[in-house]
Amino acid sequence: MIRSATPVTMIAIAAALALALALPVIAPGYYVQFASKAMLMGMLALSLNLIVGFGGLVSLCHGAFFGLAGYMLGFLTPDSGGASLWLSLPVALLTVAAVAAIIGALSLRTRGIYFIMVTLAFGEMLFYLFHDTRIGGGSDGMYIYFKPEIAIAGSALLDLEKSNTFFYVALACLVGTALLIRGLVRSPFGHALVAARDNERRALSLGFPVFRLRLAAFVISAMIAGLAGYFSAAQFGFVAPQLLGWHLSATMLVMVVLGGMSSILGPLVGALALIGLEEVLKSSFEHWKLIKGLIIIGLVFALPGGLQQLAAMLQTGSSQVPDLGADVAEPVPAPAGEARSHV
Amino acid sequence: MDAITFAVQLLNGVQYGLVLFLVASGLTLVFGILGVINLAHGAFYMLGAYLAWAIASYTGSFALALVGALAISFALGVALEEVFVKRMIGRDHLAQVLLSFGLILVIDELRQILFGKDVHSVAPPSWLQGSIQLTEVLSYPVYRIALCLVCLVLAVAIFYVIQRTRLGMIIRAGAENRDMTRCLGIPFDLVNRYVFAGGIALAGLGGILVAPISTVFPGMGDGMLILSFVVVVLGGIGSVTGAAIGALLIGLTDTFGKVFFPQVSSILIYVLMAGVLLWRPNGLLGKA
Amino acid sequence: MSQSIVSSRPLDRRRFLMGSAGALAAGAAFRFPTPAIAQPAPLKVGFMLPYSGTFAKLGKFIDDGFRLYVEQQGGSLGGRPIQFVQVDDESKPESATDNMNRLVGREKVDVVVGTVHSGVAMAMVKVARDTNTMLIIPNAGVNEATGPLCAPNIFRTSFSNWQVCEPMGKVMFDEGRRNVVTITWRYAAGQQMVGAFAEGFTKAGGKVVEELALPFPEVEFQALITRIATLKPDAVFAFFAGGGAVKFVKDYAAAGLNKSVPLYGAGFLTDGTIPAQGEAANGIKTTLHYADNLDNAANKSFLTAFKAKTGQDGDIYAVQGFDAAALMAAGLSATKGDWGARAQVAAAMQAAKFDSPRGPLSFSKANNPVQNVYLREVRNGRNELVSVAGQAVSDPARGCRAQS
Amino acid sequence: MSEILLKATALEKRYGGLKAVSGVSIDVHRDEVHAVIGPNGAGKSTLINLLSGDVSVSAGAVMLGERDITNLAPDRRARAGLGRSYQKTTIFQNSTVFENVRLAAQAHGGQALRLFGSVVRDSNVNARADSAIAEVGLARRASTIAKLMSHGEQRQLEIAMVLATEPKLILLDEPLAGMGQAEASSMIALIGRLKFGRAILLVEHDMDAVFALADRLTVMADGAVIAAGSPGHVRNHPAVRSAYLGHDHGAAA
Repeated sequence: MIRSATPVTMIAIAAALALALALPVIAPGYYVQFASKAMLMGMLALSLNLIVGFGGLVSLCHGAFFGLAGYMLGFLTPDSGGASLWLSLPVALLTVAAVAAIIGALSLRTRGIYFIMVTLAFGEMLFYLFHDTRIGGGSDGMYIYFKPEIAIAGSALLDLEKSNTFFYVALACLVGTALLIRGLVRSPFGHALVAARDNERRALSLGFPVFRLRLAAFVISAMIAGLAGYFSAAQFGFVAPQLLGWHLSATMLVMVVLGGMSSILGPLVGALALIGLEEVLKSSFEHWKLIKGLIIIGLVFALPGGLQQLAAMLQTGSSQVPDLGADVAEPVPAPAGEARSHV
Repeated sequence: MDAITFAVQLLNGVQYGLVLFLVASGLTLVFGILGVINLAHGAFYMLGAYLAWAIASYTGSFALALVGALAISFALGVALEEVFVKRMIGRDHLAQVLLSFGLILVIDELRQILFGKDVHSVAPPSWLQGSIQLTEVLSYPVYRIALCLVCLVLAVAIFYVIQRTRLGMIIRAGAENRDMTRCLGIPFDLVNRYVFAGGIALAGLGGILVAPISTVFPGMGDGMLILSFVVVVLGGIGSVTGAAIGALLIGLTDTFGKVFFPQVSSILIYVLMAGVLLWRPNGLLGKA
Repeated sequence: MSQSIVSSRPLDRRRFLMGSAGALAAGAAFRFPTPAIAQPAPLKVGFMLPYSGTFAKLGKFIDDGFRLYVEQQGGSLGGRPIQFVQVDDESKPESATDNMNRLVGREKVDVVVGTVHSGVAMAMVKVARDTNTMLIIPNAGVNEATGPLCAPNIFRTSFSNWQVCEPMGKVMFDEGRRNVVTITWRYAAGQQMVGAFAEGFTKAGGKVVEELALPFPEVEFQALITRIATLKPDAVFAFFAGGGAVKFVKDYAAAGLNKSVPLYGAGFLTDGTIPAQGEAANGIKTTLHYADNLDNAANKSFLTAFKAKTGQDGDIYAVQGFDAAALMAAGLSATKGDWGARAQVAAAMQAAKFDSPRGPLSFSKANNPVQNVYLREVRNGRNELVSVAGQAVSDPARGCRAQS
Repeated sequence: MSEILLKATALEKRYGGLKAVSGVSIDVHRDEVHAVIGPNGAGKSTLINLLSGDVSVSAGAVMLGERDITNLAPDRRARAGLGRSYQKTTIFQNSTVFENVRLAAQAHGGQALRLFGSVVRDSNVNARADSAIAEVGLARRASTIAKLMSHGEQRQLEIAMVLATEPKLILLDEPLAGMGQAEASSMIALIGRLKFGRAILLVEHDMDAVFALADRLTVMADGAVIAAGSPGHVRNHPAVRSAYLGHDHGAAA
């Protein structure tokens, strides 16, 4: 199921963490902001992988949870100053959880391609809710003029207006998310979730409540996406309906697949790689989206295992192409072994 | 609301629904028969409209634009099936989602390179340009009525092909049981190719026919894609009859929603969808 | 136009120093070198405009208008050479903060010029306020930019939504329209324009029967046009722009309503869209701070120069870009090119008065233009001047606390 | 007679107009193997699916002990004490034997879905997994990846998974399918041991196995029960002979 991290991986993680801690000291301000943004996207990819990679559920409404939490921060921020993080963050996350529970309860009644279409449609429903009605400023979006305040007993603890402080808070959230997902995947819950992905019928007949299991994973994943959305809205001071749209959800899927779904940190690598690539492409090519599209198509055909597969291929020289494997498994797997036709 | 206004709004709703049906039927066929989810469907709708605009403004003839854009859409469908989609059959849905997302980006950017990003309008053929006087202040454009008729004829044709012809029988059998069809010696690869190309052509045709009453603009495919998805989810994947019912439901809900509940009109169709899903998770006519 | 950041190579410090040394060696040794002799450092102007998407043409014209003015001044303003950096904002509010940060944080521009889309402009205003960056808005009319969010470092050379629509209320009442239906997109610009019109119209004594709206940028108007036919008002006031304006005007005519219920609107309903609208646009009356056949010297010479530079006919967007450069020149001249003296620069810009191609132009305490608003009618395929609907109209700048 | 663990009454399953199962009543006692036989298409698999909840019933009732489980979903039936194997082996191919069984043991623990804490260190679960593996005789293969084992061993593993959920009643759907002679006889021995303390409903085509294992027999044809009783009674029942000979010669072989 989940391989233990090799020493090489451990060293790489430690080095990346050290680099991240030092970044605000060594990099100019713009790149610190950029890194904060990239880390929030990384959280988003990590959260999506909980249900796509480990749950086998391809959701196209994750962007909606990301955006919804941002809007909640917008609603909770007064005109005169920042909202209290202690209040606004839980409210935002609980709202996301409630909405995800409703959407999940409806969509998880369906399977496979239906699930994709239904989550897409519900995500767009939220998009249109914010786009077409005046709540949250309609298609104009909404401005958040003050970042949330982190204070204890009236004295400010951390000042998110400082981009370095914001960076460290985002980093802490990212590390926390990674640890949370690692914990979940190794827990009984995670094992049951993976079992339901691999063989839903068997998981049911063993007694796992697959629907509740998936719903819980869906809601947890949505809340992490909401956490990323909350801080993203705080960083940019603006939320727009486009944040809820399915293009963001699809981009998140690209990150997940690019990084590789079989590991916990893969999607984070995918997110950082994709965002970095976009930044480079944007400033070098007029038609960078064409290149991005071609890269995605290439990924599907040549590298369905993502960057991990690339690394493995470089190591072993093999180029065996596995499938993405994150689909809702057929209820009954192929018969095992060399079953003879029966008498 | 008096009777005649009600009738006109009804006509508006039906006309909108018919166009939706045209586009969504392509989507539902491709899924039902190939088992392939195509998020780029809306992009082909947009491309059809741009092709129609380009040909119409070059030749000055709407008829040529119709034929030309349709032929190009179909050919594109054949080519894409050959290069990409063929390899997608049997792959998991995630791969299909990503492929079609990549295609959207590529098609959108290619359109920008070929046709630019401006908003255009296409003139209907001159003999369809007038309006019919309905009340003392209101006329109804002839082209919209013609559009209704064309969509109706196409809908009947689609049903005829599926229910009454040998091709339709193969298509239905294929949707029912793919392996069985293969065993019967039916050239399944060929069927796949033409169904996919036909689906793309239907999306393109939707774009072409709508071009004279809508504007041709870059983002036009996105809204249509989502609506088509809702139609397919409502009607049941693979069911053409379901798509017809779903499309009309949405056309009417949207039109009357705009009149009676203008603030929430665009949410109404999703409320409708959620309601249907609660009742029948696989759509109105979907297989359980 | 490229989406990339294109930056002409800045004079690097080393070459700058060598240049000064060369001047010294060339026989000027007994004079102190003054800034006037040494080449002053270029001023970095960041264009954040839509170079792609629906508003791409508008962005290009603003860009061209600005450059035209700078070229006319020999490539510098107030003695400072100008260097340009471009960012395509794609008219996407969700990437606006990011793009603005890129200009201010990474490119370190001295002034930002942008943009067309109001939502993007709002995000730019926010960053400009946070970082105290000089911002000149060459189009977006969102009232807040020179209202509650006004600041000494934020200028506008275009209009406010209120400004161009309020005068229409009196015009329509004087033409005998009493019961009017309004229709627009349900977004800030639409609501502000329709709101300003309703304010002027009800003040004059008219009545708005119903306010119709549909989500931005939806273009399926048929249901609402049928609704208008049911209501049978004296006239309709509409605000749409770009592709939506084209389609609305055509659908309105196709439904036969233009014969019985005359259509009025904000100028954008027929600005730059008449070729696509064709006959359907004939007779539509709109108000705007510009008309195609304005008969003044500044306009004539501007249109000639713009045609010579770009091969295209200038319009209000090009004028707004042109005036943005003129406004900067006014600020820089007052301090002899010292952009660092921000307070003086801003004061001089606010006090600037010049003959714009659109007519006399000055600025309010909130840094919004004070200008004439014209009533135009579509005839012969262009927006021809009918009358001056409002003389030297100034936006009330509601909520602006920076007014001294 | 010992306690009745499963009792189904007048079960019916309709697909459209077609009745796949109609009016089937069956019960299974503790310490008993109750076999269901019949020609292909008789409705045996549908019956098992109705009992396990994989397929919903159109009419009739299913009681597990004193509890009415007719409307419970499969997972709730499993937690109520009903375990099953499938006709086609359904195990997690890429996991080891121990991982497979541990998963099953976990499903029946008090903290089946605990969000935190490692599965690997739950000693109660581990102990139950070990004992289920031992019971089917796979102790030496505990750390082997499932897909690398022989077909017979995979079927043993599947049974170990069922055992680990501590079922009162086990439904076995053709456990001998696809097995060679040697594998089959060890499986027959295993099933014979399993019934003590539990109850087993067995669907099987292999008549030698059926008559070796079954305490009672129910014979189905065309979705209905045509005979029931002791092996001796059923063997000589005229309806059974005609059903097999009339419909499907091969199946009785």
